Amino acid sequence: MKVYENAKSALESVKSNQTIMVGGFGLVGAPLTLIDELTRKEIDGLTVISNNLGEKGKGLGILVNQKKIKKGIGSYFTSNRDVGDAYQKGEIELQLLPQGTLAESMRAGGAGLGGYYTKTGVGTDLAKGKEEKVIDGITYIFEPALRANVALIRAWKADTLGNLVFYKTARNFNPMMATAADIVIAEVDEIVEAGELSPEEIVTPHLFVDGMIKAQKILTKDGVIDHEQK
Amino acid sequence: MKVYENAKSALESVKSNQTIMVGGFGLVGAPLTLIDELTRKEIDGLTVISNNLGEKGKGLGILVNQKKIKKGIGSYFTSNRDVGDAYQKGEIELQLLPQGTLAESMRAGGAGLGGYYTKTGVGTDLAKGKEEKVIDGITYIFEPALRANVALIRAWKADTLGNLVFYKTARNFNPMMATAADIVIAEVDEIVEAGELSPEEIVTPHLFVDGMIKAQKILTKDGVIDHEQK
Amino acid sequence: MSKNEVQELIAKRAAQELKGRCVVNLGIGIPTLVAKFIEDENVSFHTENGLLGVSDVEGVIDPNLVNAGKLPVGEAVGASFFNSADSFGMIRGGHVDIAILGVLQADQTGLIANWAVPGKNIMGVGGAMDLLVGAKKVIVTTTHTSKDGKSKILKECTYPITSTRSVDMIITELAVFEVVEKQLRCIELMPGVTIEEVREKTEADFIEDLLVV
Amino acid sequence: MSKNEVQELIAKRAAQELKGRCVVNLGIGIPTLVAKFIEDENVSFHTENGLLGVSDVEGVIDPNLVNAGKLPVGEAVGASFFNSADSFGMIRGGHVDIAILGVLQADQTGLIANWAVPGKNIMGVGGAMDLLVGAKKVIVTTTHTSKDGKSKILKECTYPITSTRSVDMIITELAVFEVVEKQLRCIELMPGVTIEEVREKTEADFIEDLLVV
Repeated sequence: MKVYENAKSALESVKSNQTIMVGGFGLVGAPLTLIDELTRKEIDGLTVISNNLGEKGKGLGILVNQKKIKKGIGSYFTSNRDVGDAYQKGEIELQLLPQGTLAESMRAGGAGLGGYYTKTGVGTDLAKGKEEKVIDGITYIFEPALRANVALIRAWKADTLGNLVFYKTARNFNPMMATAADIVIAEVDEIVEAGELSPEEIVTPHLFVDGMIKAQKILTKDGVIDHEQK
Repeated sequence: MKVYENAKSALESVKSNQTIMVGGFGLVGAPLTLIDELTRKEIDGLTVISNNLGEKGKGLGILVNQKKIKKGIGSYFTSNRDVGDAYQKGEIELQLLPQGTLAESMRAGGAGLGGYYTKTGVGTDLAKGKEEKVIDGITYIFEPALRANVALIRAWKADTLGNLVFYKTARNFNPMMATAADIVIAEVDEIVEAGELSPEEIVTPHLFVDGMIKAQKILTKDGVIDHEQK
Repeated sequence: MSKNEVQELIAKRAAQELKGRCVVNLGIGIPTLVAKFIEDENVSFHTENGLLGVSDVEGVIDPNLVNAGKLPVGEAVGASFFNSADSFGMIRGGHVDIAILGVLQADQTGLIANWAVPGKNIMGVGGAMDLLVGAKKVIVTTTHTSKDGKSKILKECTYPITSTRSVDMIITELAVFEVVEKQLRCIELMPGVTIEEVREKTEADFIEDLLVV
Repeated sequence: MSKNEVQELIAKRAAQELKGRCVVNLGIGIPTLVAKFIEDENVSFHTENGLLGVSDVEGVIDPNLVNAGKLPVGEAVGASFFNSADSFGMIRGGHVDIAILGVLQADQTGLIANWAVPGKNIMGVGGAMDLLVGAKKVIVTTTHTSKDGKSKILKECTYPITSTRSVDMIITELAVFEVVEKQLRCIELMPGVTIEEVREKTEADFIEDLLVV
């Protein structure tokens, strides 16, 4: 498994106008080192699939302010006021999906499915324009699968083959994103030898991962800090 | 979590003419103790959702020969000649699904989805009568979710709350079945105290499980034996 | 009452609804407070971001162990972690018994609005729509009126609704309402509150159905 | 050649197709034999019943650790187990590089039939249809003729086809065929086999495209 020396080389495959998935529920489980590098990379027109677009001035929030993001697909934009402001000014497109739909659509994209029917959202504004189907007397709406060119995810431990395990609620969207992109780059806290992770506990088998990088930015109770400072 | 004293009481909720899911890939990961009790229970007209209908004269194969099964839904009936013979004589209905579709339909049933579009089977005899949909230029067929009245599954270790972990390839269909039935009975090799299973490694959280029973029948390289003999 | 006291009063009343073996999902805000009034170990708390077995923080805060409101939590004995797709499979699939949610508005048929305010920066649906279609019982906990004193329980929601499914119960600092066949029934008054006060501060029509205690 | 020798000849030739970091799914029968001819540690074997990292049995047989043919296997260093839905997510989702499958019949456009024989007790599709829509490359390993000496490579399959997708390569004890734009090209003869013999034993039309070695 390719282990990149630095975030810059890990992100060489990310280009303007691509669709990228970025893991995390807020900053928890987000690939903070890779996001940090994205803020330095000359790039624009991105479609970003992520539960949130960071927080105000933090994580993906910086990319929002740098106007690198053309469109955001997520479930909760309320927690970053800058996203709402940019939206009101017409500077960013937003596609709001129920959180379960967001997660399920990624899973479908990674599993070779075209889409699925969910009960969630039926009869609401978020169902407008979506195909309805009645199955066994229950009304569902169609949701298409989601895929991306690149997924940037965060895991806890990786082995040298690229098998991944995740830490507590930092797991969230990362395992699905690992399945649903052409190129998957995992930012990990620790790399152990193959065989050190129990075969029963591996969450993301190595066949989903294309490259890895050791995390430099970590989330602490005092905010995001560089690894060295810990 | 309710732990039943014996297989008979564990199966009180199983009635004639119900749909039941039975875990296992062949005999591997099958709830052998519960199946054994089903062979003694007066019951008929069952619809059984399981990858195979056991092997010739073994596991669910006995129920086939007892004519307790009205319909089988699975992916591979070739390995039990009795199933084919009963089918040719019109004694049993069979619904053959690709193995991935079988697994995915259960997952959909457990996850509150109505169905989904898969590429698998398009243009084959197994797609006959199924709705086609073209999404982004690719043709898919619609597959409805599968649910059951009761699921009989096998796990390796349970904790006293009902959290489950599975053993190697004995995992197979069991975790999905645990999500997709009104009543879920887990046959387990061992029950440990709550807290003994790592929160990161639990595969089936306890909210899916309704009752448990200690396994009496186990699969060895010499066949199925009673636990005591081991 | 202080804002804090109001919230605790509501949360405490909601806690009374949770008994025996059940799985409960707590939304952001007042719902989060409900957990601390539960002593029954059979009640398990589920959080949409991937944890069954939420408990209070014990000792050191772990920034990577949070609830749906991104606040630090602890893990109970027998807790389990899972990914977001599996978590919402549990919710949509009917495996969560009770959801306790906050609202921006509720109406007299039990519909709620809690994810969007047209023209404002409130654009976050999170797990609300999934919980409404999936949870067996939905309890709303909310202050009876908004900051500007207007009733949050309306004849009809003016903000976009979260689901076509009616909630089962609404608990405020003034009263407890049940929704039966798309009708609001006031079944209980909070201590010291009169039915007249409830009528005055409620835009919605409701049936008086107070239990004799 | 004995049946065993024929099977090993075919499996050994198929093994030559597996090089570098790749994930390979092996079907039942001859495909199972391919693994033992692979020494490259970068090749990982996936089995549809929930294991990435299949290896030979080492020491004691574990009856709960089996491959798609329900035969005992071992687990490689770095192996992982997963449920059947996730396993087929890998397959359908394009995460398996190569599938090696047996067939009942193949035709001159590369279509195959391997799951049903009308009127007979062969009614088992297993993972075959999923592998055909999902694997990036599909290699068929099969004896050239059936037990009664008839060609298994036909102008058109008479049994129900497994997929509308053509396989990429067919390896028999007589020859290696590639399928290019729905046409069969014979690219290699097995040692001691003449093109005339292949023509004689093959019902299908094919193009001669033998590489000069």
